[in-house]
Amino acid sequence: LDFSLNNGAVLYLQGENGAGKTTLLRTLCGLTHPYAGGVSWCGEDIKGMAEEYSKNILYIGHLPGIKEDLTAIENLQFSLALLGLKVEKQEVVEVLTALGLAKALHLPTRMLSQGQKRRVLLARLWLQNLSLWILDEPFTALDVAATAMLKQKIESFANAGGIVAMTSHQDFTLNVPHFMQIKLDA
Amino acid sequence: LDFSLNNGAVLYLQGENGAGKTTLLRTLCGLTHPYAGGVSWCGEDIKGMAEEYSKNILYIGHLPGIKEDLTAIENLQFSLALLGLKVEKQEVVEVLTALGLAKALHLPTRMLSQGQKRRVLLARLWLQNLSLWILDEPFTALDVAATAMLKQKIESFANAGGIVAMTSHQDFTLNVPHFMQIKLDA
Amino acid sequence: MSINWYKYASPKTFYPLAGKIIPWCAAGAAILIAYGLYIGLLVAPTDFQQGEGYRIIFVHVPAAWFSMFLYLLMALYAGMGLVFNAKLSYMMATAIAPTGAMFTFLALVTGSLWGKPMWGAWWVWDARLTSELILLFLYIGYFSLQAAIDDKNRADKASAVLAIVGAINVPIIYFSVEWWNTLHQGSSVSLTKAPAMAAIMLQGMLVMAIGFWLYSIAVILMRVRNEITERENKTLQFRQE
Amino acid sequence: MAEALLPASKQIGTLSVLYHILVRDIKVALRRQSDVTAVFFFFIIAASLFPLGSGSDPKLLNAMAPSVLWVTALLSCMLSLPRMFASDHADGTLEQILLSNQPAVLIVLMKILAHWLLSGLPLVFVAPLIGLQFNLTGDQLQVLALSLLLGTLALSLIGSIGAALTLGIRGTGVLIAILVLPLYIPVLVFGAGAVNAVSVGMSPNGALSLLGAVLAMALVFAPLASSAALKIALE
Amino acid sequence: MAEALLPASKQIGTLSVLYHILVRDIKVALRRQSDVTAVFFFFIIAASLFPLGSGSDPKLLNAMAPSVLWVTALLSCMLSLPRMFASDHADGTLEQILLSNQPAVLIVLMKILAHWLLSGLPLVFVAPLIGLQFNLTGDQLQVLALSLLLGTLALSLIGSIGAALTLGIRGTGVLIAILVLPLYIPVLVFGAGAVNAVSVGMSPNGALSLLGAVLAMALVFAPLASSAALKIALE
Ligand code: HEM
Ligand SMILES: Nc1ncnc2c1ncn2[C@@H]1O[C@H](COP(=O)(O)OP(=O)(O)OP(=O)(O)O)[C@@H](O)[C@H]1O
Ligand SMILES: Nc1ncnc2c1ncn2[C@@H]1O[C@H](COP(=O)(O)OP(=O)(O)OP(=O)(O)O)[C@@H](O)[C@H]1O
Ligand SMILES: [Mg+2]
Ligand SMILES: [Mg+2]
Repeated sequence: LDFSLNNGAVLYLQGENGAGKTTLLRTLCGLTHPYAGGVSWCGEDIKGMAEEYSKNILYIGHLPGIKEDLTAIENLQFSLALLGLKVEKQEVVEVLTALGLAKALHLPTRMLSQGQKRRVLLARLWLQNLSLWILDEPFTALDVAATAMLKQKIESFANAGGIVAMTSHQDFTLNVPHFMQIKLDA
Repeated sequence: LDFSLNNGAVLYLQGENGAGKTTLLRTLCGLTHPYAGGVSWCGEDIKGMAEEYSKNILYIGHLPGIKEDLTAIENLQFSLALLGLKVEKQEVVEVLTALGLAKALHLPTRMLSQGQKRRVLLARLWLQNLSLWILDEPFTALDVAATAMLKQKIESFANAGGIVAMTSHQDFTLNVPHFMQIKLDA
Repeated sequence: MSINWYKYASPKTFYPLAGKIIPWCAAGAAILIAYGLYIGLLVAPTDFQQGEGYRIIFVHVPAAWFSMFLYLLMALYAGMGLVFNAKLSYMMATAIAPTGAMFTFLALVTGSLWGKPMWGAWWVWDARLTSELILLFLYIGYFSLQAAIDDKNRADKASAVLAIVGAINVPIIYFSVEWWNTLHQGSSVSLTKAPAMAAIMLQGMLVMAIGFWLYSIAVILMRVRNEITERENKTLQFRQE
Repeated sequence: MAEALLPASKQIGTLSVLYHILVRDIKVALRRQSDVTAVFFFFIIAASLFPLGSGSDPKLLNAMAPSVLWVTALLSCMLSLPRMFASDHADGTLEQILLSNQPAVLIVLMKILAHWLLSGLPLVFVAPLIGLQFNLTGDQLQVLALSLLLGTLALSLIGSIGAALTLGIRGTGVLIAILVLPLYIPVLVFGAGAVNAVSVGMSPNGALSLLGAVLAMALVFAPLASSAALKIALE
Repeated sequence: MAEALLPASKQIGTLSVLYHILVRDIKVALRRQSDVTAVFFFFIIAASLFPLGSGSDPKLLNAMAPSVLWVTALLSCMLSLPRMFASDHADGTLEQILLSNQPAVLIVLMKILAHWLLSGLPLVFVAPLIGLQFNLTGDQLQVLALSLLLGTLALSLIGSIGAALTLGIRGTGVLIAILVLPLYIPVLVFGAGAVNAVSVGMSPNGALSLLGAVLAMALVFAPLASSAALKIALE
């Protein structure tokens, strides 16, 4: 398996359960190290430049990565700070509201429904300025409306020159400069 | 909101994130107690007959309910024992194999992929003999093949007189004696 | 009392009623406590063996009594809450806790203040002292649990269970420590061997006790009222949102 | 319905379900031996800390021993309390268990039993060894072991209440401590009391029988309280 | 790209990120005050258990005091260790933190600092009160407080290694204990040693300066070890 992604490319990993999608994505992030082969960024192997490389990545995996005790706003601001971004609260609020969480802004996320939690952690995508998104089954637990919004967001990101690597079990296509499907088989 | 389900009925709850599907299903199980209104089974309110009632239910929620340290087989046998069923190991193996977990039989489920875990906990449906299934987004993380198998299983169950209450964000229909869609709005 | 409240178990009827009761109790408390102190500090004769120091007893003993009484009351309300699932009972239990802890603390402080001159030590691992200390721990546990759970409903029920278990434990603790203590050399000063009290002292203590009682009622009712309004607002917010 | 009579699958009774629960808990624990051995080692290490903290005057050590050993045992049992329900709660197994058609009280009792077998019982056997380090005499050691046998079971029972009450609350470890330690005190007093009695040449029977009484009460009330707490935790 | 320059969002430096991490940890803890108060109360309660176990002989108590108080302080810090990383690990925040473009060592240092402020520091202030119950003298109390001030920070630092190593392992509480207790021994020996020195009328300075040395070493090495351990835990 070998591929390379340029600006505006969206990699759509398919494959049955256990095919190795998550593993592959985590390897792309540098969270797991491949037994054989390697990942390179701008032509350099990422082993050498882990810190440098991770500056460009936004990874959303199976785990939520939000604190159940903090409110949606607090969680979001924190994860943005981790990306090195300072975002005005009122802007965070706008995005969350746009994502239909107006009611949930100030509740500890423990009280949110499955899908509402997912929306909170996806909200990051609307506020970041990185160049590579790695999304593992981002549509999980999202209702139809939310799914549509997310797809659209990914498109606009790719069209603006971003790179995306993602998985999903629901078939879909995006109109982006370069839409690449890869099917893994276990 | 008021409805009743007879043998062979499948209730398909729709509704956007946070509409209250999970809450409703947990209420049907008697896990949460409704502030107003009540649930009745065979005409009796379940408050009085909690133990009796729970004999008939199989609930699969957002949480996996399997131990990451135990193998698929061990987990499955235990959850069947909880339902008061004793199932021969070799039969458990057959079902898991049929669900494409042949390789994963003896791994601690920690090592399984998201979807493989879901398959393990869904395997219960193939081995039980209860009359009411309550499934909260059972298709999550399942690939196309697994989704198809599950749908088919639900159909055969309903046609055999079982009752199902379930949610999902992916549209679908089943040909069962009585397919009831209810749309909750927050 | 409990019967009385149970009749008024719905916050709606309870709220105004409490409003009426509070001022009277508050006033009564102020007067009685003042009078009690007056007896204690001025009227009562200097104790021939303990000097002026003993006057602290007028605060100490009633405080100690209420520390224990209020815990049991709290457990009672908690129990009623679980049985009748009455919000108000939970609120009462929650409201009693701080006052109870306060009296416990007061008993401890006055006690050890007294202990310094009497026993030459701030603290002695004597049966009663110890069980009082443990009582404080039980109160603390109750607080901590409630602080830790932010779903009010669950916090109420969970802490109620704890309060009840604690109540079973109170007598056990008291006697266990009693028993444990007599195992070793007789304890330094046994409180039960307090000098047969002069009538005037007893009177003073009783006045103080009733004063404390009225005070407790007043503060507790106030807390419940606040709690009610607070929860009202919460639910309103939730609806509006 | 068709599934109603699966060929190989037959109904099983309450007892056998309880048995499954017990076995599974033990299996899970053994799967990561750390759990089993850990309490055990914690006891040994913690107990050995005290001599380090307080020079090595044999008389002082012998005098400290009963309280130190008993308090340490108590703390080690307490440390392992969160495990009693927490993981089952986090991964949803608890929902499943409570939805099973068995009386919750019995189920809870099983989990308590498993906990005791894995964390309490082992201490009964090591304690005497540690006791030697504090140069305790033969009688003292015997009584120590016996008091721990009764005591640790009581600790697991009482502890279960704390474990259940704090389910799903983060930073549980310490909160549990606050909740259960006051409840543990009688056990401690009678347990250590028994050993102390021997030290001063008196009969430990009084203390031991009181300990037994506490145990009996715990057996009756603790499972009730815990199962109530669990249901509350899941609402 | 379009997102590249969001109007309101501007890059922030390492320091400010670290600050965010510290503040958030404290915020989460304060959100459930239990966390903060808990260690604190555990210390008080646990320390008070020993006299219960060992009757009320003032001389014995005073002799036990240094080791008992220090060991208890040590255990309370240890009890709160799992909280240092575990919850961040469970909900995936840790992945996010390590993917953030800041040097892991500094991040870890922040989390350690937060842990100390919340669990170690408070003990320095209560310990003397408890000391009174063991009727310690003024000098003893002073040295106790001072030794704890240095000691608890060292404990948090060293403990972080254990916390990181045991990430994602269930029944952590006890496992951590086993890992860190041996590392804690020097801190204990010098800390309690200082107080004991006073008891026998010697100068505590020797012990205290050794304690300082341990602290210095911990400051240098612990964060490195922990951040390494964290990366391993996530693979
Ligand atoms: C921290 C220290 C102390 C604590 C926690 C404490 C606790 C208590 C408690 C719980 C009671 C109520 C017992 C009952 O009515 O059944 C009590 C009563 C009393 N205490 Fe203390 N006490 C302390 C110190 C002292 C000291 C130093 C003295 C005097 C030497 C003292 C003298 C008394 C007396 C005379 C009573 C009334 C006894 C009776 O009602 O039978 N206490 N104390
Ligand atoms: N523990 C709780 N305390 C208070 N409110 C809650 C709690 N759990 C859920 N809610 C609220 O109840 C509403 C319904 O939640 P529920 O989980 O039933 O939604 P759902 O239909 O399952 O959504 P999803 O499709 O995302 O799973 C949500 O708005 C949520 O904020
Ligand atoms: N921690 C692990 N240790 C060993 N093997 C693992 C581990 N995690 C996953 N695997 C194995 O690697 C394979 C790929 O897992 P992965 O999670 O990448 O699948 P996936 O494509 O994400 O599946 P899904 O669509 O269900 O998420 C699986 O067969 C799984 O058994
Ligand atoms: Mg995956
Ligand atoms: Mg849901």
